[in-house]
Amino acid sequence: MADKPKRITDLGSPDYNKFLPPVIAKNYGKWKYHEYINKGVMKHVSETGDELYTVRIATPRLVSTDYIREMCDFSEKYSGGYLRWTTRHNVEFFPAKEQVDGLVADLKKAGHLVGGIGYGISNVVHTQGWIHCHTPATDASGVVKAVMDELHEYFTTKTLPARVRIALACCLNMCGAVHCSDIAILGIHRLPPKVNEATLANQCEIPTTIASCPTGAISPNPATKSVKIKSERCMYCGNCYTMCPSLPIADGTGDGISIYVGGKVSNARGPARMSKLVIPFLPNNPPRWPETVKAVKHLVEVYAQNAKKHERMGEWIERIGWERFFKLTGIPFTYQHIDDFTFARDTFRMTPTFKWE
Amino acid sequence: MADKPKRITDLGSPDYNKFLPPVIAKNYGKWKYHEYINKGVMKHVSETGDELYTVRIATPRLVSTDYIREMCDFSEKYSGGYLRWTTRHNVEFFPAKEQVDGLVADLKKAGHLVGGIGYGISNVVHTQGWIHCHTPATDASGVVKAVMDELHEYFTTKTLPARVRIALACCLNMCGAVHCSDIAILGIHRLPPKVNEATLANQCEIPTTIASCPTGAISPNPATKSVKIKSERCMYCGNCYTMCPSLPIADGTGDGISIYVGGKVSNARGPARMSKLVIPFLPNNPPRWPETVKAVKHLVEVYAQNAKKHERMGEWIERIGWERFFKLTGIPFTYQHIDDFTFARDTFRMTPTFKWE
Amino acid sequence: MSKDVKTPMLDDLEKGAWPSFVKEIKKAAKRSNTAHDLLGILERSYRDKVTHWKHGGIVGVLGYGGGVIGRYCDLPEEFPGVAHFHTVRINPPSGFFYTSKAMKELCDIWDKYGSGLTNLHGSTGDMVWLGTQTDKLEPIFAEITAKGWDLGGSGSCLRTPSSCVGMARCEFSNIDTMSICHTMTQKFQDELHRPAFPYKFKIKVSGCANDCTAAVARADMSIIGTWKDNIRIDQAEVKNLAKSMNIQEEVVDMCPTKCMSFDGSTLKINDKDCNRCMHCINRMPKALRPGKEKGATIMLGGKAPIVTGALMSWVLVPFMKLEAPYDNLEALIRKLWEWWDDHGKNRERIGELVDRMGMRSMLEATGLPPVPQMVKAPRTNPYVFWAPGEVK
Amino acid sequence: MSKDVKTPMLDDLEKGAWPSFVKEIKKAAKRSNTAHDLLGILERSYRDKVTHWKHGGIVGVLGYGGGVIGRYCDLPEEFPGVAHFHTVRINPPSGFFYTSKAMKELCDIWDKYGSGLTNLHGSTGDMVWLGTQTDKLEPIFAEITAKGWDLGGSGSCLRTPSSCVGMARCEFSNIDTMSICHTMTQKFQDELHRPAFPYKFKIKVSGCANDCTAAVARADMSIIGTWKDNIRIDQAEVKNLAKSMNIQEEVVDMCPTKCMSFDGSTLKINDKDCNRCMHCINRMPKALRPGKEKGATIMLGGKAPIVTGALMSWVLVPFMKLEAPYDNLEALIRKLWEWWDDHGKNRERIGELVDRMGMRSMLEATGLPPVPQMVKAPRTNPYVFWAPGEVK
Ligand code: SRM
Ligand code: SRM
Ligand code: SRM
Ligand code: SRM
Ligand code: SF4
Ligand code: SF4
Ligand code: SF4
Ligand code: SF4
Ligand code: SF4
Ligand code: SF4
Ligand code: SF4
Ligand code: SF4
Repeated sequence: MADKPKRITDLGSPDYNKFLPPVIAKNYGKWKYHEYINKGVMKHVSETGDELYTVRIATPRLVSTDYIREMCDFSEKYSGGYLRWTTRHNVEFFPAKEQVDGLVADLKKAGHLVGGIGYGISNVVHTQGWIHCHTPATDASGVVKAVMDELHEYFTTKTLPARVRIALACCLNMCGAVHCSDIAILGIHRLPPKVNEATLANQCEIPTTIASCPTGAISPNPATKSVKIKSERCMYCGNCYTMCPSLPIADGTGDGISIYVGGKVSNARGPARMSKLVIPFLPNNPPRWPETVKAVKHLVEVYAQNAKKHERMGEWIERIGWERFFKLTGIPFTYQHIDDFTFARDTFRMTPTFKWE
Repeated sequence: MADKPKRITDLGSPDYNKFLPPVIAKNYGKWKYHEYINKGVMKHVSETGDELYTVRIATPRLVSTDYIREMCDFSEKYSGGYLRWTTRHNVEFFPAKEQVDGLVADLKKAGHLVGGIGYGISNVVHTQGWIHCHTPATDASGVVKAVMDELHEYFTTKTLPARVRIALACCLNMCGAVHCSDIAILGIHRLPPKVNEATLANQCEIPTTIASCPTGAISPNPATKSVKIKSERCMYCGNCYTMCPSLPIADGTGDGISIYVGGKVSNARGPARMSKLVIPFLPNNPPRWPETVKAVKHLVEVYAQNAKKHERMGEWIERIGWERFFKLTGIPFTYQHIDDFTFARDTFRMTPTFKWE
Repeated sequence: MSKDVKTPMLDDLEKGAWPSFVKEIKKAAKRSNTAHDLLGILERSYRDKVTHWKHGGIVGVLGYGGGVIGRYCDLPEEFPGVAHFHTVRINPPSGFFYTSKAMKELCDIWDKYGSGLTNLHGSTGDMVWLGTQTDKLEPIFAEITAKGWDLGGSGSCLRTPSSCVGMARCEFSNIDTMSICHTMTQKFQDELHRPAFPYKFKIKVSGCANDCTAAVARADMSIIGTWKDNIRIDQAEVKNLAKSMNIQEEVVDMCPTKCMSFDGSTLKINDKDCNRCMHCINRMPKALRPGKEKGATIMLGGKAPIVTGALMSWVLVPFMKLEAPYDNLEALIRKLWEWWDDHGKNRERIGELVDRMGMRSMLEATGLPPVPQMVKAPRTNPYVFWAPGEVK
Repeated sequence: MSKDVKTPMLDDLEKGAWPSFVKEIKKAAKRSNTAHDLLGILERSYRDKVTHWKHGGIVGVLGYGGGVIGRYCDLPEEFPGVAHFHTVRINPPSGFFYTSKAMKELCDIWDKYGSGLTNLHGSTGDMVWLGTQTDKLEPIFAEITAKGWDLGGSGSCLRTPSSCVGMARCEFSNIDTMSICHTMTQKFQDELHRPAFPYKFKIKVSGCANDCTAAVARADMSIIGTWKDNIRIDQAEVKNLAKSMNIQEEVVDMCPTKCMSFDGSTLKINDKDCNRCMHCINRMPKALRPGKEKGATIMLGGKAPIVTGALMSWVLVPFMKLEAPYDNLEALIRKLWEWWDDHGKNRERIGELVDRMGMRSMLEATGLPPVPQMVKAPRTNPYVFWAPGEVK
């Protein structure tokens, strides 16, 4: 034991200072303003007069080391060997002014999408789906790819009245900021978990399992040393399955996608707010989820046609009213839209002032 | 039995048509517009060209038959024997144009307050208090009298940026629209009920008593065939006392008044909204409740100085922000102001945008 | 009459400009022992800072389950005049119009059997006769019914409905509030007098969104008049008003939907965007009037805070034509009661039941379609329920 | 390498303009059996419309309780390459800046021990290495630590903190977001690696109210830069910008507090009324800059909906000066954790605990005063609690 090399632990994150391009290190905290050159290029100007160019491209988030090496090569050629990832999974390079055009051209030649800056659609924040997780109700990367194949021009060239942030989560755990997105694509189950009575006693702690249910749908089943689920109480949240593998909830027919809109995170003009349900269910239809792609595109287009400049999707809807939103989009209003969970009462319209449509 | 005269039942309300002054019966549904002559007189004009004058006076709501007879006499002299009560306990007469001045003069001479129309303070909606109810935490009529002795000029002559509706309820049952008033005066208890173990088993059904508690503070006490109250859970709502007389909650020291502001009922400009707590406690100090009178007057005056025209108290506060309201009024912000009941989360400020004060 | 009591604190409340309830009690006390002892016991409350009324018992008139609130004091020896101090609720005429003749008749009855003190009106809208004894109840009932009056509601029943003055005196009214109030009162006499609901149920009717009867705040069923077509504008009157008021600031800028514009002479309204809040009409009654296609928004659930927190009524039916005899409204109310009866717990108001069970159950039972007007916004949480047939 | 599988559905996702994750998997599959079988099992999921991953088991490295998510497939015979398919979370540098040298070193390690597939980055901000086996974990750990890297968080612990780019590239930043993020990560190494909390705890740092790291939506502790003094205005630049944009419409009219005015040449701000929403500065970065008295608003409670519904963080400390080494921030966080530890149930986020127990308990424990900035508005319900000493 004494001979073993000391195990290094608790290093934490490496010091970011050693990864900063020199112009950034020098002008750290001194930036004065920025200008958008186009949807893929922006310039920051420092109090010192120094300029910083940023070129941004989209990534599929799920990348191979080959991809990373390719990015590294670009950075070495055009960006002093420095590169950065954004909080929405895009890659950024920092070319000198005279390198910008060359870099952009090279990136495009290699098939990359330069863009994502300013008013449009940036990369989609998303999750694991069928790639790695045990609780998804839909895939993540595949749906995102299908949607963005249709909308990619809003990344590269087309603009919108304001930013439209799209996010996807493959189950109600909502990894990512899905609940505060302009358009949220959310995987949902619609059938209660099945109880695997054979394995439950072994795999799960019954009291914890019962406690995990927000609606109290689970009760003990002493006869089988297992549990019972009152299906009319179940809201398919999957929390019991997280706690107990013997309660699988995934189901080819029951599972699919729901769409929420109007959330945002920034506080510009008005506070951050949550996304609201607009399409309760669309089927899982791999590999291209055409119903979902169509729905998202339609939402973006109706927004683009109707919103005022600088108005995020939620701000636009609040200005025109949800009754008008349903009319304009042609989406039917159903029982599912009406909240019936714990805090539902706050969503009831306690005033006779509204629009007819 | 057969000889007994038939008992008349289920008459319901008498037909209002027989109580309508002729000009009203004739112009029913044909009114075109109204004009305020002054704070106690208004005129309605009909499509037929007919005019209707209304003269309004304040009442103490709790009145003797002598008072009613006096009103009847006025109505016979000036209003064709017709009179009306408003939804806020004021009396209205309908004199012909040439009778208006005489009526007003006569009313004033008899000591009545002519007013209550337009922007100011109308009568106070209130409840029974120590006059008739078994659950009050304060008196009703006495507090109202003390407050309005101080503010009566806002009824008769002085105007305000908009209507200020004051209401009082003597306990959390809130008889009246207290929870949606510009200024709500609310009687509160601050000590848990005492358990009268001697009488409880006889007077109360234990399961119903336990179920009546919104916070689950009550549990059975089998030893005494009575109940126990977890005082740290009790919010002094008094609901258990409503169900069970052996749980008296009134207490000379614990009881007093709290003040809520910013509610309204009309939907003009913005939806109806609830009043919010601003002064958690003021002592019961009969007969004139000076602390309460001072507080209400102060609130009205700060509002009068700061609000814009047509801006109700709640609209004004929402425009300037609650942080500014507490600063302007000098009222300290305490733990009590922060909601900690079931729907509290909706009141938390989920944005970093606010004013420093 | 019981021994003379000193009431220094109450006496103080005879002073001041505002009308004094103490003066009123003293007037009645000249004739009524009950009123006299009320003074005494009230002064005692002022000293002790607690009420001296005990939990009421069940008292009433034959065949009725409500209309009387039993009340007893806890110092009957000292104040025998208020040993019993029951209140009687009399159903007022819709709109609170009276003739002096009718009023005086009522006063005669009350002076004969009670304290001579009343609330005009109680918060629900009843004439509240304060202070009588159990044995006087049947005589009172016989005399008032003989004069065409009846008791109002109390207990777990339909409470006395009430309305704003509406078409009788208000140019804004989009519905005949008094007629609706009266008609519902008459249709539901059984439900009003014989408590058989899970809890109380209140109906209030206002002719427009100004809601002068505070229906949204304090009625389980709030009926609010509105219109479907365009606000009627008299442009000549607009020009006229422009001389005496700042139309841009006071009206156009304050419109919540920003659907108005004013160029200094003509006022334009984009009625499709108007939410009929009433502000502009309130400010310019001579120039603006509600449209002509009139009806009501039917709202459900308003109530005080006990026990889960106050509710204001919310939209149930965005627009309903309301024409006598209002059978459509009656049918809807009956369906709601049936659903509430089936599911409501004891002391659970209908709004709380919706809150507990979700809107869907109630909508399915009443056959009303879900519409966006029912909610401020769709749900944010993903806990969406699917009925068995819906998943395929 | 397992038998060759057909992946017609996935192949379809190689087409189209948007970068294709299938192409990425295929690149990795050329070298890695794990990546290859991932294609197979994913195609199977596309056919079956369900996941083929089972509940994870607890795997990890010595002395750490987190940083690795165990994962096993339910078809190990068919797809042995993904029988084990654990992910390793690597703590990234604050701000996500890298050098190509460092990145390539990491790629070398990953190619040696794993699938060669990663998420850059995971939603929390870790580098997520997708797909390795239990026996590779210690070697991976040894190699990354040798190069100066460490694991990120998973389980009931502090999760890997993250921040926006802040002062490194953004003129709006009021705090040194990257430094704060890095310093907290370093201070709380034990809490990050050894799960001992009731549940997960996330910290995110944004330099201004634009919140480019979505802190308010997805961090238990959200640190948002702001300023106390006045917005700095360059009036010459305002005049300049007036030529290319409609300042009145795009800025003044959209200010939520209506505290701006523009007369066509000079822009005025009533800074007392400004709530620092950033809109005007966003629109006119050349002309407007945040003030100079900088610090942060500390907010608490953000999280996803499981199980009582999503929360966004709310104001805990309206303004805190934040200067290295941020001991004030550290002390506050430690006090919050202590209170959470004392009262939190298993799997109860700190925001949910506040929601359950009320703000008071937390404020008393941390010594923070109640201030109006914590709430949108004071309570409407009358269910007010009084501590024993307060009633006298
Ligand atoms: C007589 C009465 C109806 C009745 O059936 O008895 C009535 C009558 C009128 N109301 Fe009202 N309101 C009456 C109670 C109410 C109430 C209910 C209450 O106070 O409990 C409200 C809701 C209060 C609230 O929002 O909290 C109410 C909110 C309004 C409004 C909206 C005010 C606002 O801007 O928020 C208007 C319009 C206006 O003032 O411009 C209005 C306007 C009017 C008009 C001008 C309507 C008309 O054209 O005739 C009437 C004369 C107003 C006046 O007195 O200044 N009336 N009005 C009630 C008189 C009560 C009293 O004695 O003071
Ligand atoms: C007399 C009156 C107050 C007044 O001075 O005007 C009154 C008096 C009582 N109310 Fe009320 N309520 C009166 C109008 C109201 C209103 C206002 C309204 O109807 O517009 C409300 C608020 C609206 C609502 O219904 O929610 C109201 C909400 C309550 C509540 C709380 C109900 C809730 O669900 O939150 C209770 C408690 C209860 O029912 O146990 C209550 C209970 C009571 C009781 C019966 C006391 C009790 O705990 O059993 C009071 C009898 C007092 C007495 O001995 O005279 N009273 N009560 C009002 C009825 C007079 C009338 O018929 O005209
Ligand atoms: C990998 C990642 C998704 C991704 O593709 O990026 C992820 C994956 C999982 N998350 Fe997450 N979460 C990830 C970021 C998030 C975020 C976003 C964030 O941190 O900014 C959230 C929302 C914010 C929050 O924390 O509330 C999030 C909210 C959840 C929840 C719901 C927690 C709640 O209180 O509502 C769960 C459920 C749980 O903890 O049991 C969960 C649980 C899980 C589990 C562990 C599944 C489970 O039920 O045990 C997933 C493992 C999947 C796998 O096998 O790879 N994950 N999870 C993200 C972490 C990568 C990283 O370290 O960078
Ligand atoms: C690079 C990045 C920060 C980072 O640390 O990685 C960033 C960078 C900038 N953001 Fe951001 N934002 C970044 C994520 C975000 C996010 C978080 C997210 O999307 O998950 C938000 C909140 C989104 C939301 O509200 O839902 C965000 C909301 C903003 C806003 C407010 C937009 C609004 O009006 O609502 C601004 C200001 C603006 O656009 O005028 C802004 C402005 C900016 C500026 C202009 C700041 C500056 O002066 O440098 C930067 C360039 C903007 C651009 O890309 O158009 N940034 N920005 C992130 C780029 C993500 C990407 O690849 O697309
Ligand atoms: S959202 Fe759900 S299914 Fe998707 S990665 Fe997170 S926990 Fe897994
Ligand atoms: S899925 Fe959710 S609601 Fe349904 S039984 Fe499981 S924990 Fe309960
Ligand atoms: S508010 Fe309370 S105390 Fe006052 S009358 Fe109503 S029930 Fe009685
Ligand atoms: S007063 Fe209210 S909270 Fe207190 S024990 Fe009684 S019912 Fe419960
Ligand atoms: S509610 Fe409307 S219709 Fe009724 S009195 Fe008030 S203003 Fe007139
Ligand atoms: S009624 Fe209200 S919303 Fe409609 S135009 Fe008038 S002010 Fe605007
Ligand atoms: S949050 Fe503010 S400081 Fe940080 S990158 Fe975004 S705009 Fe800049
Ligand atoms: S930061 Fe926002 S609130 Fe402040 S002046 Fe600018 S736009 Fe107005």
